[in-house]
Amino acid sequence: MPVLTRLASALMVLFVVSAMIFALTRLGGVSPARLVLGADAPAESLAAFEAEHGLDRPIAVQYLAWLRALPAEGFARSYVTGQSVNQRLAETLPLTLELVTLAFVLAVVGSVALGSASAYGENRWPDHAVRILAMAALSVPGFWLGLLLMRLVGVQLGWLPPVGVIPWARGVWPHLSSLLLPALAIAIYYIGAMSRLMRASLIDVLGQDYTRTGVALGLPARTRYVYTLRNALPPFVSMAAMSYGYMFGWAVIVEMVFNLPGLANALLTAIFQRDYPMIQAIVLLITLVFVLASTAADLIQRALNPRLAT
Amino acid sequence: MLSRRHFLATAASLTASLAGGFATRVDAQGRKVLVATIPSNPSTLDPLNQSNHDAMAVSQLIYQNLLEVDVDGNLVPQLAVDLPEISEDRLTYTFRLREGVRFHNGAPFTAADVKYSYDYMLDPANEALRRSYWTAIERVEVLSDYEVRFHLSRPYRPLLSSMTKYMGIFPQGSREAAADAFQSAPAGLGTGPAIFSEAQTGAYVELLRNPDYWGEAPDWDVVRFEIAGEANARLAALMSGTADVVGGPAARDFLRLTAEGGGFSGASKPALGAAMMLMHNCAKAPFDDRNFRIAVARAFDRAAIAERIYGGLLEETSVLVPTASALHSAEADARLSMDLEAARAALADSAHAGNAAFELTYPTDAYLLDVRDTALYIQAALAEVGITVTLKPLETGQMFGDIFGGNHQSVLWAVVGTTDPTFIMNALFMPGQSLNVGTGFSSEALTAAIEESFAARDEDLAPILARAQAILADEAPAAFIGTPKAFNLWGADVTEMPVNTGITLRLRDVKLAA
Amino acid sequence: MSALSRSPVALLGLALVLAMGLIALLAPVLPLPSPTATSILDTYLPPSAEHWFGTDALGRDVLARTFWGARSSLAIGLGIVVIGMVLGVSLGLAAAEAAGSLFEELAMRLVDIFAAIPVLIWAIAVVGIVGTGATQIGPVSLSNEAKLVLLVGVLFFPGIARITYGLALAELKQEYVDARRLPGTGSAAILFGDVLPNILSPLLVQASVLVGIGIIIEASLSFVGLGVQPPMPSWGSMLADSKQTVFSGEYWLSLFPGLAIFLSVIGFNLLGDGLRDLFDPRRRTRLPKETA
Amino acid sequence: MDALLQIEDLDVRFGTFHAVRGVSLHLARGEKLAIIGESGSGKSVTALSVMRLLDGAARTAGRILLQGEDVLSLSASALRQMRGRRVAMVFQDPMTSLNPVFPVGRQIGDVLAAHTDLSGAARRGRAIDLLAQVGIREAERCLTLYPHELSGGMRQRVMIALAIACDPALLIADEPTTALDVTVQEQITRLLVDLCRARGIGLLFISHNLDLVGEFADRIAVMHEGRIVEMGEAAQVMGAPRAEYTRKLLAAIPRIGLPGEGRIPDTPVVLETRAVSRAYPRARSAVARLWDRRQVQALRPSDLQVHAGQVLGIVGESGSGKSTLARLLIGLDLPTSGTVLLQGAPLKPRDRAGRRALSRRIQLVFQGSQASLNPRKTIRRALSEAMQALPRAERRSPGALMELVRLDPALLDRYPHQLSGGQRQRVGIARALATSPDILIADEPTSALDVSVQKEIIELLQALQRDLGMTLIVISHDLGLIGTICDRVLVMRAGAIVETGEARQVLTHPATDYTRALLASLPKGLAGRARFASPA
Repeated sequence: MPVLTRLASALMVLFVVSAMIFALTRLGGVSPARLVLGADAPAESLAAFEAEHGLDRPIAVQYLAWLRALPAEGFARSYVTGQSVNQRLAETLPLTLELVTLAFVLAVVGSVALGSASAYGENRWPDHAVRILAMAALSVPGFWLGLLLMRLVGVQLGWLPPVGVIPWARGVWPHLSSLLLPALAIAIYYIGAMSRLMRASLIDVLGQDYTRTGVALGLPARTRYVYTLRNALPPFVSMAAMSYGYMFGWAVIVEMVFNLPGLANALLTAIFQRDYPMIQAIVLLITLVFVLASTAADLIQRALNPRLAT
Repeated sequence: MLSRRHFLATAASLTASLAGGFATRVDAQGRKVLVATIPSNPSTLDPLNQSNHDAMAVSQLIYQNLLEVDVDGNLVPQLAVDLPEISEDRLTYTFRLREGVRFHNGAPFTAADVKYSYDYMLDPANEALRRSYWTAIERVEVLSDYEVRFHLSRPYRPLLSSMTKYMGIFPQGSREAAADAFQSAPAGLGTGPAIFSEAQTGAYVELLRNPDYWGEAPDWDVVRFEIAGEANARLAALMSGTADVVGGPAARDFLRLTAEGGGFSGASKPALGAAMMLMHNCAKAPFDDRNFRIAVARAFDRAAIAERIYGGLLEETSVLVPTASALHSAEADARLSMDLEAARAALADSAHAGNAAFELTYPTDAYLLDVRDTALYIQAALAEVGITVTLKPLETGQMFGDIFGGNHQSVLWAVVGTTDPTFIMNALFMPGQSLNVGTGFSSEALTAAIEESFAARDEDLAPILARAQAILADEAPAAFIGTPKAFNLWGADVTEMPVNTGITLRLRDVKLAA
Repeated sequence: MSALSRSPVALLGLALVLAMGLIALLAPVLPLPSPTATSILDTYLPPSAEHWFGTDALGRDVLARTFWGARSSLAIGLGIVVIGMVLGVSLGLAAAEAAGSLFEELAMRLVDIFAAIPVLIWAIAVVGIVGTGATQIGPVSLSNEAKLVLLVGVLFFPGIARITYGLALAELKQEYVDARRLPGTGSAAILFGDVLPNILSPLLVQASVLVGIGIIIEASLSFVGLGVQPPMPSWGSMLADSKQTVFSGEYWLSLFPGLAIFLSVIGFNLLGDGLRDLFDPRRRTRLPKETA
Repeated sequence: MDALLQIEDLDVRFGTFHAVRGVSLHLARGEKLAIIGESGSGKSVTALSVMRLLDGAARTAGRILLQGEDVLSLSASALRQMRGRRVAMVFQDPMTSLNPVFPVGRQIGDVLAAHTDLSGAARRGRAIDLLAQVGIREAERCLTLYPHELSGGMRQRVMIALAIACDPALLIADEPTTALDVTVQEQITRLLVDLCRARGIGLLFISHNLDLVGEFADRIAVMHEGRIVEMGEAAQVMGAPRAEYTRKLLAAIPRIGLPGEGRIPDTPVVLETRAVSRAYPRARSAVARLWDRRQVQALRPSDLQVHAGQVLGIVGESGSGKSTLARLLIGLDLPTSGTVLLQGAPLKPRDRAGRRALSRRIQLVFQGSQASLNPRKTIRRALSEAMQALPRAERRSPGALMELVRLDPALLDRYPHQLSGGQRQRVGIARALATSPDILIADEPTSALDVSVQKEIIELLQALQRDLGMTLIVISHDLGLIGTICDRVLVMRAGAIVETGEARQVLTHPATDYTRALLASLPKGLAGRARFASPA
């Protein structure tokens, strides 16, 4: 039942978000007909275009029609390029997914390692070092760091490709290496935030009675680490999953800086092009990923916490 | 255990060797690859609808025209054997066509294809973007397989120069057969040195060398246009060796990198028929007011923009005709020179004295030139005389949408025309011409002058254009800033690259290091 | 305030925040050149006695722009959090008081929905759609900055509402709340007079951290041109301006605004951290731990 | 001497706080030693230092010899070997002491894996054995259960199973029954005592309850402010205490007296309930209630009468519904069915006027923990807020209220955390008296307090009731307290009133098995020793 209600509320979110974005695209700005036909299109052809795409109907009706068409046909065509939005998403989504997933892996691995080192060395030098690093990571804008990395690592040292993406076809390492700098630029904030959470969470668990019980029973250090980590995990999982969603937001800026032809970059282009069907589709897609991530987090939380599982 | 130093050294050499693997000189199949980064995505690859010169760099490798402009700006034949024979009344143009040319689909190129292409473009139903430049053509007549004649309804001097870029010859019947292909995947449709291979919107366009090319074979096997909206990204690609040629580099970067050496080279050349300006929409307030336009035109320092922002890669002019041109009217130019007092006075005389404000649109991706700094400078400069400017950056395609929809107030951009000196003037201020909806301005005197110029011989042009420039100075329908130079920047692997006076990247003739 | 003196971290944070706030407040009073005046002959001057932070591509004084930028950056960061706090705290308190009712259910579902909207994407999309110019909503004209504050503030509210709700729910179970109810004290008086002051500390901690995030969001949006509009300087738009010098060595264009963002965000984060340490009761009564 | 544990001159400091001051004691093999003391006496710190479980901030001096080996100088690995194997510990709160995310079986298995070479299957078998030994009936099923799926008593049994898994020579039990209900408390104590006796384990039992340890301990050490003030045979410490402090502790224990030799006068009923019940929906959220209509019956239909000027005691274990009843009586909660009548008129607690009127008739005294006063308001403010229901003219000065509960009015401008537990509870009483109510309900008025303070508060309540002629309702889980001060008693169990009557009658001749069981499980000090003389 909790799973069902969770999914229902996820659907609700998508519904509301799509309705809001739909309304926004229809209420503001220039008519899509003008954008497409542009030039010196006469009023009749504008009207014809609006009639053809149903733009002359009330917004609610348009929205429902759009919603109805969604499962069968996917998204409509872009008004600006005339290209199929589905195809555009199919072209750009994989790269962004890769980028964000790589950033996510960096953030999770980095923060578990740093957070653990910090918590177990509480108030000693590893802790101080990690806390200072984490605080700095939280406070530096990722895109700025990205620019600096691009210059230093990419151009001056020439260690990693500074911009663009190298296709899989040219090898796994060249491909991943071309995503490393942008992934780091996205991950840096989350390495900071998540290692802080990991630390706090571990310290909290280390102070719990059951941790003392483990010590009192003479359990070996490894067993105790498993006990501790397992208890510290739920808040971390929840934050990590939310972060996965948020990273798509930072990807917009980082993809622009590093010139990656991903979904987020397509969003920015679509915005500057006022390509409403495209904006709508991308925002909805990213919201979908976000909602899926937080739903997954909830379900994992339940699985991790026997009190919620029953 | 590795010493720290040893470890670092190993890591560095490892990554360096890996980074070497990123270079694109020769790909896995042993093909020579030329990579050019361009600032914006070609919204279409249809040669008839090129609104953007970045896209033109692509389509001109695929499609060809009857004529072209050589690197020095001279008209030379391309698919024609020589320059056309022009009748005495200058109403018929007869071309002899090159034989043995084949389209990428294997079909031979003949006069019928030329007629087919022009007829298609001239049909209003097909909504060719620049049809208005060609309306002087009455009909196209096939004389033989390799001879074609254009009949004009009136003398039209810009005809030949227009033939170098706004057209492309495609095979007979191709429009009916593959309507969508022209837009984004024009395979088998041209005669040019490169064949369309693949593309991804916003990412890249890849072309392969045409093995059956009739002319001199290009020095590369693959040309890849990488699209990078950020000037930084384009520069980083060049500096890290992932790209060979940069389109639309920032002027400062161009000057710095060519001066420093370091393996980067570049060259610049005065562009023929280009203008950077504030294109006002005179049909709308506040630019419907002549005094307001004068105030804007005289409120900023063109020399400062040319020297400080563009480092000399822009030549100032306030009357459209380049200063260097013999046709330039210094007297008209002086009437719009910077004068804050005059600007304030003009503003005071205008109907918008109390609330002088407008929205200035400019392209976000560097279209020909990065205009962002200029926009900021103009915003600040106009603030000095009391005009509030709100900046409205738009993606190039969107900016064209605004212009052609007449939605803008003023647009800061560089327009590129042909080598014909009246081309831009015609496009901007002649009723019915493509950009006239963008200026919303025409005057009988100016129209008369332009029409007169069409019929005039080159040697008679000067007084007519002096008259036109006087009108521009008087009415200030656009605030012209200067004539941009064409400049290209390339890396060490490029041994030879001719700079095109027409501003587009001319990759056909690029030579690569062995 | 006196409690702050016990936490050097919080003090350092407070000092940074106050310094930045002071810069923002005093920018109009200080003898600075105009942040928007261009001087086209003085472009790209390195830091000197005349221009401490150098000048930019249009000869504008970077020091003046950094100081004036503090005004927009901090105002937006704070504005976002104020909106988020007002909405989040009110709704969180009301929902906790109405625990078990349909109102609580609806309120918390609303929170769920807003929490499921990725802030940055949404902000970019909305500003992108409605445009960066002033937007007219009825009789009110909203500048892009005001739109941003409202938009991101609204998206910040669910987090604050959830925290408030959780804390208030626990607080409302305390005996003293029942003691207040006995003489017929109204809900509002109890929520704002008793509950809120007791849960304010963790909320302030959260707010402090959120201001930092708000500043970074402003910087990010301005960086892509959707935030603070020229000629008004903000740290994010200054960084955007400095993009063109990444490879050319005019470090001062990006260093100073970047540092300003870094220092103010770290200031708010340190303040939040310090406050957390001060407020967190678990920090004071430490449980026995292994000595080995 | 065959000393299992020998503590010599133990001294523990936390910063400036001197927790344990020169404690010396010894414990022989198989011996049961109890350490008694109030909160802050240093008894738990002493116990934890034996296992070296104190925080790094603790500075420890002295010697702790376990089977002749100095615990304080053991290496980390030797320490780990010692813990769980030679000495084990049972903690106060079984809910928080067990790892919440692993099933019981795994937790026992991990302890066995840490100290023995048993195979997985053997560990499982041993775990079932252990669970059976601690009295868990379905031992095998219990292996797969998580701590939250067990009752409090079961959890503590599991904790004991963990502690004895590797046959330690010494078992330290730190207030092992304090968090449990009386009936369970007895069972757990018996289990510990029996196990130690059967296996010859030395038992160090930490408690605040003299009567409890008096029933089984061989020797008792009494700690006060970090020192052992008295140590000796149980019979001597309980029967003939030498230290003044021990005497004080003994005197403070509420013992069921036989109050009021004479008949209790028949006074009119001031407050009564007619078939009052309270049910809560199982589903917490409003939406879930649409399909989940199940209810939890917190209070079954109950009738009760409160007579003017008398003291009514309501007694019951946790979950018996006694607090629900209290909230209904004072109108903080509304009954699902039935009515509460105040002098024959139904309670009207919903509107503000009704609430105000009501607060002048009935008042509530809370537990008296930190939470009963808003930590951010001064005592003065708390008292004046309580008088909001009164017209301005009738309001008393906070100082007068303080004097009423025998508190120094100088404390008025302090904050709650600056007061001791006893002072806070006096303030709580003063707050309840602010509106001069006829009826006072005290909900567990002493459960948050130390034994010695409990007595003062009870005496204060008794005195006030007598002097002001109030009707008093005392709610408690502590039969001793109820038996000490009440005229009438009402016994509750699982949401229902099981027995009601005059206190003397109910406590001496209980009518139901439940009341009998409650009485039987009360710790009785030396008098209860017979029960522990042999295994049950």
